[in-house]
Amino acid sequence: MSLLSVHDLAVARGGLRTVEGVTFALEAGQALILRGPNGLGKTTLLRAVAGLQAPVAGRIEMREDTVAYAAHADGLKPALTASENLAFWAQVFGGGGIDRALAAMDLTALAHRPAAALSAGQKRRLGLARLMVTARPIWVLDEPTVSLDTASVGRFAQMLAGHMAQGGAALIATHIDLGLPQARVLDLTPYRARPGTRATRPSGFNEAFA
Amino acid sequence: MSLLSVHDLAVARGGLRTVEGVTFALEAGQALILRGPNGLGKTTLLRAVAGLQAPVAGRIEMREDTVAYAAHADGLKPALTASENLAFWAQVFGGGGIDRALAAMDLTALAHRPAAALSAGQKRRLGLARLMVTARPIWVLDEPTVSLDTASVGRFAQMLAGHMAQGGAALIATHIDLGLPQARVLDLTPYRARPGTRATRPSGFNEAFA
Amino acid sequence: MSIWKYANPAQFMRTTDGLLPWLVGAAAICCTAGVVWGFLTPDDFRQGSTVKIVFLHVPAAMMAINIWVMMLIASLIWIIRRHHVSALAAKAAAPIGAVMTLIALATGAIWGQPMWGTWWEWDPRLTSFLILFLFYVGYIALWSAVEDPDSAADLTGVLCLVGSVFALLSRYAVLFWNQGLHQGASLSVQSGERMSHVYRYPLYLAMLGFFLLFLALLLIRTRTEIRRRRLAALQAREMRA
Amino acid sequence: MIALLLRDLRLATRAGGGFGLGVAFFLILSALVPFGVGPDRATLAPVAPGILWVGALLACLLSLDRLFALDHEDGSLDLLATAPLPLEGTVAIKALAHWITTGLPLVLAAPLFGVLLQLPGQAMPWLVVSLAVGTPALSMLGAFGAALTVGLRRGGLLLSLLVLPLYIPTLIFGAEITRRGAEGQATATPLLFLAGITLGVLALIPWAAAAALRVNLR
Amino acid sequence: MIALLLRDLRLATRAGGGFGLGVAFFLILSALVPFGVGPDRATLAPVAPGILWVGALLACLLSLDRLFALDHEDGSLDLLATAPLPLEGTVAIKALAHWITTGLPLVLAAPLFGVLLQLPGQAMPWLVVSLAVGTPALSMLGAFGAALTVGLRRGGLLLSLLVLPLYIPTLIFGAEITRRGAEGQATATPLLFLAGITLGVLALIPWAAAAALRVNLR
Amino acid sequence: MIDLGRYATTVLMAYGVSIALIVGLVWQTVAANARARRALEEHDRHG
Ligand code: HEM
Ligand SMILES: Nc1ncnc2c1ncn2[C@@H]1O[C@H](COP(=O)(O)OP(=O)(O)OP(=O)(O)O)[C@@H](O)[C@H]1O
Ligand SMILES: Nc1ncnc2c1ncn2[C@@H]1O[C@H](COP(=O)(O)OP(=O)(O)OP(=O)(O)O)[C@@H](O)[C@H]1O
Ligand SMILES: [Mg+2]
Ligand SMILES: [Mg+2]
Repeated sequence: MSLLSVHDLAVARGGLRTVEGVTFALEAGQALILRGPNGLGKTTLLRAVAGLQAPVAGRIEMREDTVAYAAHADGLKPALTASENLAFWAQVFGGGGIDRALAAMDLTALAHRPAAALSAGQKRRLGLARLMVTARPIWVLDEPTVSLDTASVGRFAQMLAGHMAQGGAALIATHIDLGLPQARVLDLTPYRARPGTRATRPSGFNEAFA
Repeated sequence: MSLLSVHDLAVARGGLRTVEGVTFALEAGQALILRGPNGLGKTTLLRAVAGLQAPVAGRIEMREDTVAYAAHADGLKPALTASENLAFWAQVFGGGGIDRALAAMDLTALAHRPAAALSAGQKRRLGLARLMVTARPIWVLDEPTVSLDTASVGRFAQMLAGHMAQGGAALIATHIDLGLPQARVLDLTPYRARPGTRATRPSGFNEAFA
Repeated sequence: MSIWKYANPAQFMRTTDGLLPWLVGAAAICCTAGVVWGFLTPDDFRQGSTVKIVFLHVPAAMMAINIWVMMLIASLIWIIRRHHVSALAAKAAAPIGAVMTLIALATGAIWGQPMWGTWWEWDPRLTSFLILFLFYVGYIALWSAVEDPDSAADLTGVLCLVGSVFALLSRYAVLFWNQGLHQGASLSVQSGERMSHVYRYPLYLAMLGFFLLFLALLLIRTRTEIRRRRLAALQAREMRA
Repeated sequence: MIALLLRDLRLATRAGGGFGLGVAFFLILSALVPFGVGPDRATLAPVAPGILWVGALLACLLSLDRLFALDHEDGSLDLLATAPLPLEGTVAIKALAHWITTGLPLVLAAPLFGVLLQLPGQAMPWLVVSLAVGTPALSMLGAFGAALTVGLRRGGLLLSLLVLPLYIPTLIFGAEITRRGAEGQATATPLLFLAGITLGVLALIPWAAAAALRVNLR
Repeated sequence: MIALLLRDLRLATRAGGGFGLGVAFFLILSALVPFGVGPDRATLAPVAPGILWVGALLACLLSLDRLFALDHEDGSLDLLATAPLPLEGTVAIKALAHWITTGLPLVLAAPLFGVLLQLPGQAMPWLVVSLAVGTPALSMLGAFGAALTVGLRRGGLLLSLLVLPLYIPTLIFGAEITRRGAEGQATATPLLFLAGITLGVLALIPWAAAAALRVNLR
Repeated sequence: MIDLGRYATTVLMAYGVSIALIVGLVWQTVAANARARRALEEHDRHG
């Protein structure tokens, strides 16, 4: 069975469907890159997969507690040091091994720096390192390489490759090239929801009255 | 005289100098791209040029009120619509012409949407459109194309070209390719501050005691 | 035919279209008649002409409580059955309830001036109404503060549930805290003995009038909300298209 | 769960974290009221139990403000919601952390403020007991309010508006205990009621708060 | 400048913006105090002027919290600092907007709360006058406190702690005016002092607040 | 005109305030309803 399979999914934001009819499956060791212009609905789709919002139609099939989500915001506490931040998420998710995660994103030297005193790219690296301590097989990433320099993008690609080699999978929305030759690409543009088509369930409160 | 000239500049963040000895000049119609690994001090340098923090050493020469700064945060009010947000900044800077700015970043259709209901890339586009209504010659941009799709990056490059054609200039920190062949590139890596070297003025409170 | 049919917005609009004129007429007649009749009743030997206030005060006070109960029921229907009209009805009812509470408070306060010699007394009955008013205001404020209508409906629903429990709790707490000056219920069980017929029938009429007024306003406000939602949905669709 | 509690406590003790600020606010309020009301013992003493309880309540309320808002802004709340903790547990833990950083210091420092407001000595133990029993309910109800308003910027005042009416029963019984204590009357009945309210709140409100949080995360 | 004022007022009236919430808080406070203090007229009336002024002060304070914080978080403050407005003007305008959205409604609604707290009728005009004269100083001092704490997350309580001592003179004179009004005494002297304080604050504090903002933006 | 005795102001004030509040509520309700209906019709005509 695949780790994650999505059937005929439609998601809504602000009461309107953004994309619909999306179907794909993700096996262990695979990565799928979602592309599409700004405002198409990539973030919305990823939030639905992560379980943060309910889909309007279709099914998302996976085992429980298998998804680690990384969004635009990194979930870092500015007052805690990099390693304290990481250790907290390791404990919550029961992952452990923060040293390996720090090393993977080249943060060892910054481990005792408060997160507030990190630069934009360093913060992002810490946010990505968090994925390693979740011990979850499916990574759902929303524009993960924002603010990263070339070396860090490479390190991230390496980390991702390692994750997939261990039977993990990744679903990534991005606008730029990640340097992941093995990843499939799914362009969401053709799935843009057409207004007017009536769904079985209203996609939002106001839609129930249209 | 050049629009902006920077001589032997050193800037500090968190009490430690980040880059030092930076010298460059920016003439009307030019763009300068700053590059360098994460945490080198690009953001710090840009903030100093924008007048938000004082340099530790060196001089920044330009006429007053000539800089428009666009940072990681876009300065948008979620409760106001896109056009209200823009109109506010136009009034504050006395720029005017918000319709042109909206059109330039393809936001006309979204003009009456509250900023809270824009996607990451749409917000960014609005933040960039703000530059056009400032009527300032020097644009200081910190990773402007984050979250933008390819079409929007192209639109941004076009807007920048228009700005420079009108005698403007731009100073841009970025990690990715902006598609601006005419821009000069300055790699800041060689200017990384060396801890030992003693400056004439301490770079931070604690440093005064070192 | 099930009652849930009327929760369908289109069906609701159609049904109320026919019903509304009758309801408005009946409400206008009963309200006016009740209040005017009340105004023309003879003076009470103890309270003088102030007794006329009762024909506004009591119906308003009664509706203030009943409207909250109705909101609670509507919220429950929304939370359990997800009927959108039900959530909008709860939203539409809140300002009416708040105004009714305000009328009960204002007439009470004005009445208190000659009867108790003070505008305001921390009597349990009065205090409970003040608390009820606070709940109404909080509920309305939350509706208007939350932008996403789905979230707003859910959050106000939860607030209404928790608020109801605490409104009841406050009532007992307040009774414990202070024994009051306010009269007890006179229309309850052995009503005949406590209030003469001269006052009773106009009071009944005024109560019916206030109830019909509430129903009419509720329907109109719900229809307003439905139209607003429809417009918002259509505009949003166009914007996205 | 423990990790979350420890993190919140650690955050509270870091710069600007707010540990002890509740007490400081309480102190300032107790100091301000005499300025407003006048320093006479005769006017102050009768209102002292009430003012102290209202002060405790406001100190709680002010610090609640950003209970979930900070976690929401920096994305932690999204991550916590996808973590293998039940959201009800998260809410309860965060309310507990709030109580430890705000309610508990208040309970311990209350006699001091009682002295500032000329509260009779025999009422002191009752003030402490009533606060100890009542403040957990305040924290939990506040967590509910914070969960309702988490998505809103500038939710602070709306939060107050929603939460204060919920605080009324606790306030009434708490102040009543102290007042009866000051006058040497029996305090068992209001204490029982107060304990009942606190237990009920602790048992039921986490569900309501978690539901509100889920809605706001959507 | 006008643009900034209009924007702030517009933001306040938008969803969750907080217009009128100051009044709501004031209402709730006036309603809570009797629950704590007890319902008797004899205990309430003497403390009413003080409580009302403390309440107005707290309502101001609570809504100040995020005066600059929101603009700081979303980057607007950086942009305003580089805009062709003097930062002093920005501070003054933001304080003015705060007063219009919070202080002014408070002044207008104060008699209502006076009734709740059993304030004698003859004191009402003095309550209104004293609030009208005093609240601008509260807004401006609050803006100073907000400027000092703008960089800090969870600055709310620290802000209270910093600002409350600054509020004391205003509070003393304001409450004194109302109390004298209630007792039918002459109110000219405290009114003069209060007006003096307000004028001084309005004239000088913008500079201090702008300096604090500049430091925090660095 | 009926005689209200010494409580005239009280009674009239009570009636005045209540009727003002009710009229205000009714007016707001009707106005908002008309506005919503017009906006929707406007939209149907142009959109
Ligand atoms: C200011 C706030 C007041 C509130 C919120 C209030 C509330 C109520 C309520 C809820 C009722 C309905 C009782 C029932 O039938 O179960 C009622 C009835 C009544 N109230 Fe008030 N009241 C207030 C002030 C006053 C004052 C000052 C007076 C006059 C002294 C007064 C006189 C009455 C009378 C005569 C009735 C009819 C009682 C009855 O049914 O026998 N109320 N009030
Ligand atoms: N609160 C909201 N109300 C209404 N519409 C919204 C809201 N939030 C987002 N949208 C709209 O929903 C659509 C999908 O947004 P989403 O954030 O999923 O896009 P995206 O594909 O992630 O875009 P980007 O590449 O810019 O991040 C956008 O058109 C956006 O304008
Ligand atoms: N508050 C602070 N205290 C101490 N050091 C800090 C603080 N903020 C940033 N730094 C450090 O200052 C250096 C420069 O940061 P800056 O944000 O200018 O980098 P940058 O070049 O913009 O990086 P990026 O490409 O990641 O955005 C970094 O090494 C960072 O860790
Ligand atoms: Mg996105
Ligand atoms: Mg940077």
